[in-house]
Amino acid sequence: MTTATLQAAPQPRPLTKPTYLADGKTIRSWLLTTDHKRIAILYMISITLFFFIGGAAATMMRLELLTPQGDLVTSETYNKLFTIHGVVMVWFFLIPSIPTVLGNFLVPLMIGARDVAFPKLNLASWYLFMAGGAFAVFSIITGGVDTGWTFYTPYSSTYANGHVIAMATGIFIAGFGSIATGLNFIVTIHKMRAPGLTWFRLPMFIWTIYTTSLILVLATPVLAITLTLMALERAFGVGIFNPAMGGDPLLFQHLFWFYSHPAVYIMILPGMGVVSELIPCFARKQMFGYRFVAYATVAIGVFGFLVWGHHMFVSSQSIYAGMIFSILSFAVSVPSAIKVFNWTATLYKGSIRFQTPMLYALGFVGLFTIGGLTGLFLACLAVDVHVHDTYFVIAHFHYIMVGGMVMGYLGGLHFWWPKITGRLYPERLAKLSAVTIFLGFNLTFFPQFILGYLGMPRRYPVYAPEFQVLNVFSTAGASILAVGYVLPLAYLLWSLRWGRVAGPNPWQATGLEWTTSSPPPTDNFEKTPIVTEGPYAYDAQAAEAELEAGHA
Amino acid sequence: MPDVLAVPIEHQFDDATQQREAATMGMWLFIATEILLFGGMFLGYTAYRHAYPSAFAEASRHTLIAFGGTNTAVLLISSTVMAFAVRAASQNRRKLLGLLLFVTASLGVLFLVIKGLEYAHEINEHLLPGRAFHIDAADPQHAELFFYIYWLMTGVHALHVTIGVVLITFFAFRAWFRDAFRNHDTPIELLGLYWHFVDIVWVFLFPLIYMIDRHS
Amino acid sequence: MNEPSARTYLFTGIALLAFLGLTIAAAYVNLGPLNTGVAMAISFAKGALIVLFFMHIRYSKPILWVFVGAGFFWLGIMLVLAMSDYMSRGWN
Amino acid sequence: MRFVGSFLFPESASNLAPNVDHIYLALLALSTAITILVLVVALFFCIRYRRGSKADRTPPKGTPMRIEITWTLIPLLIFLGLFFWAAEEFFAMSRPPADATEIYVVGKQWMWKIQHPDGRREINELHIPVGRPVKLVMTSEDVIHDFFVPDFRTKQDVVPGRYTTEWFTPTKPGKYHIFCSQYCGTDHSRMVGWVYVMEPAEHARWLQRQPAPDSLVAQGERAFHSRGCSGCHVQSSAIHAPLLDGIFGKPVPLKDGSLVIADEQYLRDSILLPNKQIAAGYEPLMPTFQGQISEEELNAIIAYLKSLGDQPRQEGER
Ligand code: HEA
Ligand code: HEA
Ligand code: HEC
Ligand code: CUA
Ligand SMILES: [Cu+2]
Repeated sequence: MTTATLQAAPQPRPLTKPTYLADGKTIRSWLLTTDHKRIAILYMISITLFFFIGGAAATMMRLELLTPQGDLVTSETYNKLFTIHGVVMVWFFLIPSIPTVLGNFLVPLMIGARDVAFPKLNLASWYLFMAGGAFAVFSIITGGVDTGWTFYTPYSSTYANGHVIAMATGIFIAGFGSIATGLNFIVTIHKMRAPGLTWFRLPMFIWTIYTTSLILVLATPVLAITLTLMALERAFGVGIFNPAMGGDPLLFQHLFWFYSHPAVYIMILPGMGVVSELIPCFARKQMFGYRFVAYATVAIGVFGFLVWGHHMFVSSQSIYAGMIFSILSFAVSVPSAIKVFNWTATLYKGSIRFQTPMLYALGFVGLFTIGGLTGLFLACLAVDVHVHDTYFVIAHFHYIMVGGMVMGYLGGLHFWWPKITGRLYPERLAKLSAVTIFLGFNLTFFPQFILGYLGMPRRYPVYAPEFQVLNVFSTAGASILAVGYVLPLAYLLWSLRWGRVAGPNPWQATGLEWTTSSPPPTDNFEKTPIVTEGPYAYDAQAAEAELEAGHA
Repeated sequence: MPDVLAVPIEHQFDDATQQREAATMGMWLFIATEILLFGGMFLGYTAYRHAYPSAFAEASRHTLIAFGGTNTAVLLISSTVMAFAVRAASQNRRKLLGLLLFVTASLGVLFLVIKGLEYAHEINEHLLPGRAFHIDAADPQHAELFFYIYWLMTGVHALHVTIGVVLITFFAFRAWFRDAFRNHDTPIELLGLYWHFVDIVWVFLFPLIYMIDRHS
Repeated sequence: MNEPSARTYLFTGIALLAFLGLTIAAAYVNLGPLNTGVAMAISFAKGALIVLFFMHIRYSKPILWVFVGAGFFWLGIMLVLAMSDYMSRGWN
Repeated sequence: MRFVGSFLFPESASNLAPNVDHIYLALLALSTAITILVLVVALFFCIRYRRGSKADRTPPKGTPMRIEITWTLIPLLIFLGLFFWAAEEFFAMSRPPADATEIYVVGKQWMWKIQHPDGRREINELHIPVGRPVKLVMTSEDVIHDFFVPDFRTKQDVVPGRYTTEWFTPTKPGKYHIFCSQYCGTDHSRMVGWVYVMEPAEHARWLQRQPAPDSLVAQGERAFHSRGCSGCHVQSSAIHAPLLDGIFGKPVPLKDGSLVIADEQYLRDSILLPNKQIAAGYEPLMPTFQGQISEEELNAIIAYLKSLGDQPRQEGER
């Protein structure tokens, strides 16, 4: 690839300092590191582990659901499986995924800083995360928990089996890790930007991480106190959710969803940020409507706090509150629509290449759109009465969380892999696995929409026989999906050793992170960069001209 | 102006101002999370007080307003002292700083002692929710709910006070013996922010707990 | 950073204690449903004094004002929307 | 088309089903249109502007404000329309008609206990005649459950400590699933049952085959005496307690000056938590019956108190 297309990126100087990977080889140097890039790697390894724990639970669930009788595992085991699956996937994989891995790695690089504002706190976050994970794994190994990831009272506080308190403690501790991470990012983005890097010159990824952090900081403490209240009630038999005392079980739901609805935006905004980097780069186009997309990001973050009651339409919440939450849910969908349209419009008059990250990005846009639109079905009061707590909901959120966010994470991982490791992954294999994941995903979860409208309730190991056919499709899809997920694990590891050396900027991308070497030195930049222009200074015409001239 | 050169600057920062502003901003964000942490409990309080107004009013009359009122005064004074301590730190008056911090911490301990006496009294009166709970009220069940929330909120608040007292004492020693904050008063300022926040929480708790219906 | 003077601190402290007296006094006067409102208003005044002077927000950059506001604003969201459920449950 | 329909839709067996299906279909059409629109446009751009294609790539100037505003406003308007349509239907779903048959449902881990007004009981089965509106008054003995009948397109959580209601008019005879759709523990997925919707004649025959117990009201009246309620709540009682005739549905002035409507919840609370709300003019003398009366007996007593509500409130002994 030529360097002539690098109009935006100044030439990296030859390396004088060791890369962050070479700066200390001992285990100790990793476990006590305060380098944001190394911490990102620590997170990457941890969440991959958790993903496979959650995935193993999903695999067993899908196998159980092959037949209607519930013959592979007992109901109790199944209940523990989906609890483990939900808890691990949400708190120990998806919420930390892009923010802590790509966010930690990229935020300082993208804003031209040497590190985050509080590097020690950053490392402490990881330890909190791991301590929380240890509690969760402990409670899984010693018998599991069967409350579902939502921990509804009075079931969780009075009737449930297993180590509910240990699990809640794990989430509580990991939650404080999240809060610390969010706080760190917000301060970093406010205070550490390179000279000239004004708010509207920031890459969209930074905007999304900023908004995500805001949600982390303002919502997570509510989860912490809610789980504490639930655990106290369980431990001492008195508490404020207990109907026998005149308490209201719905108060728990209000508090839980006050956190958990905004949390779903923690689980999508960073993915949107990644896609907003990928599409302009591979279309060689300026992002369409940059400012609108930035405003939409913040709007999603703020409005996201106003809609939690849409999980409670049939919970016996007041119907008037239900109506308020319904209309606000529609309103919060508008900024998402803006984003989808702007991504599509960015393709217009581009010079589009279909490398692996771009395939993931396009997959994201399609699957997020379907997931989001089915969210509208759920926000529609009368329809939600029918589909609430059915597989329709399951399909809705897997379309967004797996089809959207996991795709976004994988896309971002492939895109910045050369920056992180200095090596390129094998392109053909990567494309193959991207396509496999896309197909497997749709086969797994599309049938669940139909199942849901037909009325199959969620959390059912034993189900009515007429639902079997669609469940078999779904399980078949899940096995394809599993293959799709194992492939990247294999070839990414392979590339660490045998991958082609990448060079500082293999995609001819703009953005400060591409101006330093790959992998970057510990201090990120030889000299603090000075920014003089906006993001995404791509030029489709120039890219074409070059192609014609016979380069690349 | 303090001697800027003496401030150790961590490698990720360019200068002392940046470092200081980052730390202050971080502390304020932390306080925002604390507001929402207490917020969850305030919501519980509001919802149930709205549902059972008379039970709450009656239960509230069982709390010891003299203790609560004294404690409010104690915390307000300690906050004022803390404000002077922060000032002393920025003027590099090491002994004064140590002294004022000790006073603040002692007031914090006084608060905890008074609170402890109050708790002891309440346990004696069977006002701790659980099996032994008993109250002479028209609606004991919801009075118990009030007392559950009371113990919960004051307990979490007392935990914050305790953490504060420990930190303040520690800092006081470091100021007095090591002169640790010469030209480097950011930690004291952050400590002050924390302490004032704990005070604010109490300022709201006090009327909500002790004075729902005192006039009848 | 320009700091408030010692006098400011002293006056703030005295004002806080005065407000405390006022809170207690007001509680023993029957204002009907207004009692809680008055108590909360005084608490907000006390909180504002502490935030503005003791916590130096009055002398700080606007961005900190925003953060302070954010905490309370989000708390407001939580209370208002959740109470919208509790208040309207009985409507028919 | 019918075949496809049966694959995509559950049976449409209540008055609510067609309305919900209509909204669903509209959403489906809209979403499909939008998805296809987005995909087609994206695909078109991807092909036309793929790298190396001969296409005009003169950069468009800036971001046209008009486009952004258009695609902000149009979805907003569509959303508003959808909201009102669905909210109106939802409102109707939460308003049972006055002449609906009231059936009590008690959920417990892991079964449904059903009490008919005529006193018959069923477990995990509900036999009802076609064409008559039914209102379920539901509560739970332990955790939250949810009474879900997909073929009727309706569900409602069943919450301990309070009553929730759900109503429908079955429109088609047949046998329909009841699912518990709020996770409630180990055998959540076995907390299922059937609704049998019968032609009126057949239903009458079914009724005859069942032993006819006392009506629910009669059961309630018995309990009212055996539990000692009648010791206080009669004119001749030594204790000054309110007469309960005609109380249901009427506003009751409370001691603290407020006014509540005596609905099922109020009656329930008056019995289980008598001191939560004290009727004006009375002393809080009533003992609590919490833990002594089962949910089903409570339902009977409430049914009895409601039946008194049919008569005008009168002075003097019955
Ligand atoms: C990342 C996660 C994520 C995201 C982003 C969302 C986004 C949305 N969600 Fe989802 N949701 C979940 C994760 C997520 N959700 C989870 C985990 C649950 C279940 C929890 C549980 O019970 O276990 C759930 C449940 C859930 C419910 C409750 C269902 C029930 O239990 O009964 C509802 C109800 O309103 C809902 C609505 C929405 C809406 C309106 C959006 C919107 O933000 C979507 C906005 C996006 C779009 C609308 C698409 C793009 C728009 C266009 C292309 C333009 C369209 C134009 C026109 C229509 C003109 N969700
Ligand atoms: C947040 C992210 C997230 C992710 C990524 C996933 C990923 C998947 N989920 Fe899950 N899911 C949730 C979040 C998520 N889910 C939540 C929150 C719930 C609700 C829980 C509740 O009700 O409380 C849920 C519930 C849920 C259900 C419903 C259970 C029920 O209600 O009865 C199902 C059923 O099909 C399902 C399936 C899957 C599948 C097939 C995947 C696949 O994408 C997973 C693919 C990955 C793999 C298949 C791993 C591949 C590796 C291997 C197979 C090797 C195994 C390794 C070893 C044994 C060492 N999920
Ligand atoms: C010891 C006497 C006593 C017994 C026994 C008793 N009650 Fe009462 N009840 C009262 C008194 C006194 C009141 C009015 C004060 C109040 O509202 O609590 C009352 C109030 C009520 C009310 C509210 C009436 C209103 O006008 O607001 C209902 C309903 C009720 N009782 C039902 C019952 C039922 C059902 C039982 C039996 C299971 C029962 N009571 C047993 C004394 C009694
Ligand atoms: Cu009962 Cu689920
Ligand atoms: Cu939601």
